[in-house]
Amino acid sequence: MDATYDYLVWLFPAAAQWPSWLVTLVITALPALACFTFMSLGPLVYVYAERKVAGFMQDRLGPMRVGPYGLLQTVADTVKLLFKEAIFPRKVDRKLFVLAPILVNVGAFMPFVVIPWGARLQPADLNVGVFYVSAIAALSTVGIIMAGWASNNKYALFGAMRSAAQIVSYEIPSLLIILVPVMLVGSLSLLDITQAQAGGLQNWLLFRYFPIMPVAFVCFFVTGLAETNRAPFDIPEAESELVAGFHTEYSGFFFAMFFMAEYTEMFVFSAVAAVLFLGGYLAPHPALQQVGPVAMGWFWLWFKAWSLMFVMMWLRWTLPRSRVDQLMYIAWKVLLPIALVLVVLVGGLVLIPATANGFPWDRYVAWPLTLLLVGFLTLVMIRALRWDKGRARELALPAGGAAPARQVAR
Amino acid sequence: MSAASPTGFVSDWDQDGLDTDEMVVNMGPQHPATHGVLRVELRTDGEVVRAARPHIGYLHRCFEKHCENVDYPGVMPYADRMDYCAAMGNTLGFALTVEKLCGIEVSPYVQTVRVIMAELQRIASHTIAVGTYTMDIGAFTPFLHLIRDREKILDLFEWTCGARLLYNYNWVGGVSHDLPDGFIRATRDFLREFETVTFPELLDLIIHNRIFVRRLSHVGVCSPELAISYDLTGPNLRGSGIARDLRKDFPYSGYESYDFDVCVGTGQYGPKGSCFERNWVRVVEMRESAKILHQALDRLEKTEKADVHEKVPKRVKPPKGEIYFRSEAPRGQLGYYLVSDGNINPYRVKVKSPCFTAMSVFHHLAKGMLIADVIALIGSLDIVLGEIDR
Amino acid sequence: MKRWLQEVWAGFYTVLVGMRITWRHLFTNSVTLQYPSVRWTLPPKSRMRLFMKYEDCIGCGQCVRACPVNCISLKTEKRPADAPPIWAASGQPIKLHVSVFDIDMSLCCYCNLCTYPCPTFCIYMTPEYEFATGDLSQHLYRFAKKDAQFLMEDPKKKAAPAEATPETPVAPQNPPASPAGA
Amino acid sequence: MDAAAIHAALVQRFGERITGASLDAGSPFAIVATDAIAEVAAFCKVDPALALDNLMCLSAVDYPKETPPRMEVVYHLFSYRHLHTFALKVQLPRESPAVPTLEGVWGVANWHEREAWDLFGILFTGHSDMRRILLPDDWEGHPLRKDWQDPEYYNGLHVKPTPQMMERALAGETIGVGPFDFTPENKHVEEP
Repeated sequence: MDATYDYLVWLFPAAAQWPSWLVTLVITALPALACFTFMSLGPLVYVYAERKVAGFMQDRLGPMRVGPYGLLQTVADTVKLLFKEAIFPRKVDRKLFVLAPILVNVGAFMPFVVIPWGARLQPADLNVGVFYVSAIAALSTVGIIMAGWASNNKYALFGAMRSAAQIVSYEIPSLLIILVPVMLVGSLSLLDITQAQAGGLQNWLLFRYFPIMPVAFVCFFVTGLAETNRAPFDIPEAESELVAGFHTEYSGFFFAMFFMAEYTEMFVFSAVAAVLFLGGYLAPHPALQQVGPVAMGWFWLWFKAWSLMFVMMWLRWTLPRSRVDQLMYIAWKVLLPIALVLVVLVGGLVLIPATANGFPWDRYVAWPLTLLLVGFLTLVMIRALRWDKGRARELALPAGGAAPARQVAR
Repeated sequence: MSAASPTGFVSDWDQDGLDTDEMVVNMGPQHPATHGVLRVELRTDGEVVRAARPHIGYLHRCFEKHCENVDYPGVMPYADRMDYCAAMGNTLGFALTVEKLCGIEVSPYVQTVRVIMAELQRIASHTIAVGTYTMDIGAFTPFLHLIRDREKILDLFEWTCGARLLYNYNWVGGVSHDLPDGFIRATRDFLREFETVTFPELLDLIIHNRIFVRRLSHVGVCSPELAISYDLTGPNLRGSGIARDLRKDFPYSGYESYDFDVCVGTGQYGPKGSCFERNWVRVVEMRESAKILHQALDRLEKTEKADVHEKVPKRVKPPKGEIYFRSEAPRGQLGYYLVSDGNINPYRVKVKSPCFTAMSVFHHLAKGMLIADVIALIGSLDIVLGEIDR
Repeated sequence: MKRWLQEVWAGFYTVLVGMRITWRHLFTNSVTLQYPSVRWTLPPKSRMRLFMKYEDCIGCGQCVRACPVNCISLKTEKRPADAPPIWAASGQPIKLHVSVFDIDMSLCCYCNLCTYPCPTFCIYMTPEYEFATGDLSQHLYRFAKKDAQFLMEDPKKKAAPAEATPETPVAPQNPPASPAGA
Repeated sequence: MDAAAIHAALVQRFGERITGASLDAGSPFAIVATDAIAEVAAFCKVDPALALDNLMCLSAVDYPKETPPRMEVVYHLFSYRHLHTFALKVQLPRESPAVPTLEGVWGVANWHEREAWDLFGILFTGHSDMRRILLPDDWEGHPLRKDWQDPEYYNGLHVKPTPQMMERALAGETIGVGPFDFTPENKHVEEP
């Protein structure tokens, strides 16, 4: 904090005489405000990006009408939503109805406190950082249930009940998998986790103990999808079944808040995943960390988080929606066992001192594991090829024959 | 609060003291996944549906009353608007019925043109059926890919007869416009693109996708006896494993001379008759239609060009009598019971619509399902409300 | 255990297969069209709005009978005996004076059944589809004109009259549909 | 089995309750007495030789001008095992037509019979859910009968444009044919 204080004094020499409460107020309030505005403008970009990605994946162009290449489309949408009348249906529980979107937004924005954008660019370095993020993310569930109940609409009630079950049951595997990087680094604070991965790409947690950590990363990604109600798990607001799930009755500004909360939560989750597995604000090569006087830490974190969000969007426009009980099956019968196995494995590996008295233990333990897993993967690949041949017979296509170059008939 | 279930009329559906935890949900007429204007009244206990009662009639335009006040060629535009996703199928059925009653025999050239148009319409109708079905299950991209390819078929139709959705193309005794030259080459282009790019992509992207399969493979299983007793026809029946296709059993308009096989539910991912099988039959049927189209195009080049209006009578006046004729529309067997008393407008036309009977089995299969499965069931029966309500 | 592993692997593998396809579609060019700035070129036979050449109409009423939705309303009177003889472009003499010929496009079902029985090919469908209006009554097009230039001499008697085929004008101008018409 | 054989089997089984038949090529049918239809239908379905296990179409037809004026219910049956078709007809009086239901024999009859009741007014005794299926529940009358007159109003809405509306349209006046109600008097005031 002292650096910001010196900066403040350099800016306003008179600040030295200010009372202490005013100084702390200015030092903490200003960065928080800056962070909040930067984060709340984020969804504008992400919504536009999602519609463009969806458009190109479906052989169309996405928004092109408002502004050059549709750049002002989301601005227009936001302005419309802000000025549209927020309708309150008659028998709606007004207080809860208004409180719900606020609570959901609180749950979405508060994790930004612990996300490190740079060596010292972090609002607060809590030593319980990772658990703080999970706890706050669970807060938005309360908001969703409140929205479902308050809007007095059967579909909203269904949506809320589903989302409660979904988020709660995905918290458990997600927390277990968070244990894996925490065990490797030995600290809960996000800053320490990032700094433990310093020194370029090969030190990132994703590539340590090669076969285990990628699996952990994929599982964590899947739990993240479920927690932000995205892609194959967007059951709470399943358009085709529940009209619009918990935010059916919302319109105007409140709908905008739900929308913003969803995309912010998506960004928060991708940022946390980037910090835990992809080395937060660390550049792939130390040389790229500093460009002239400017530290590029924030760019790398944003870039990693954004590529994870692109994968989420990519999944959303590819996969159908799974049913509620299948979602629970995946949570309890698939992710939980894998998470437990991972925790046990990494726990064991961490106990083995890497180079205790000159004997490279982890290399001798890691290798057989890798061979075992690679063997399993090739076995499955052969089976997959047989699957491919079988299916090719259905299509009367030469097995593995790629479809000829696409020529659009028009 | 949406209106409670309507009371005040003969109600055997025992409403006595709705116990507290059950809830009546109206999947209302304007619901995103009911394929048109259908209201399903679900009595749900949490997510599980205890009883379902479909309400139809929101799109009733009294087709049968119109038929009695309009002459035979005038019935065609109304027949188009019954199953608006497969207009060619409806008019072909009615045209064949009247021709059989009047004893008109159409030239082989016109028969081949009709088969080409019917099969193109079958592919277009199945792209809508499969596309909206994947959208009901949540995948939006395959729907747009299929709609993009359906546009190519609609371009062919528009090039031939000027309209894109409701064509008034099949007349009694012939067709309204002859095929423009270059039509055969354009159709061949479309078929090549369809078979090499669209079809494999559809299979890879969604049909074999594990989430899609798990969502549908054990849902809404309809046994063959139930299917026959509730007169499910077309892909719904073949999904239950019964290989019955009118184009094979009672061939009309030259279908006996094309070789194609009847696609049947294979039960590859679960029991026969499940939602997946019905959808699977529609997907494979698209490839069969493409096969028929290839043969029909080859035959068209060989038969000499005949005037399409040659057999169209000046005034259609069928003799006194009655007839029931069935044709294989994309959604099932479309039956016309035509009673004529000799003057220019029909005395009575009764249409047996495949979707009407498909919907009648709905309340049987919907018991005990989750709400998400009810949507999957409606989608798999591939109903079009225009045809149900007539 | 084996089934569980197979299930997880199949789920994962088919997701990757699906993603591969959508990735490929990211780079295929789009098939959509930005409508107001770029328009489809419609085939000449496309059936959009009805147009009727008043000068050729002999008032026979065939189209009124053929229309399944009765959207054409026609009123004719005998031409006074002393009026100069007039002919339609395709050679039929015009004996009836058509005082009212309205086509209500809001009722029309675009089935093209009225164009076939017309003896003088005066009613046909043009590929012009942008006639949406705010008020439904604007769709009531009146084709009866007071100041119509009829053909005074018999086209058949003229030396080698050109074969009168109906040319479809690209942008047919028709009388203003406002109530002040006729 | 062609139509004649089926008819022979029915007559042999039911004797005089099969009152008539016409086995020409068009669509062969047999006329059955009203009260025997349930029995005949069950026999058609159960009998292995006939095996007519599918009710293709149940249609009602109104013949006011025939002698005697009657209403007919036609059952078109099909057999998935032998692939042959046959039709049964039941003739009913036009005043209060009633037929025993065949819902037990073929499930699809449930909806077909509801439609016949809705559009023709034929009551199917013993039907589990005899409600209107296509028309609104509070609609009076059965529209597909030949002696049907369109009602002037339905819940206060114009069912058909009134004659003077047509007159004014032909006279050249532009009438707002929009969904809103039409005010008869002409508000067009001549300038002084």
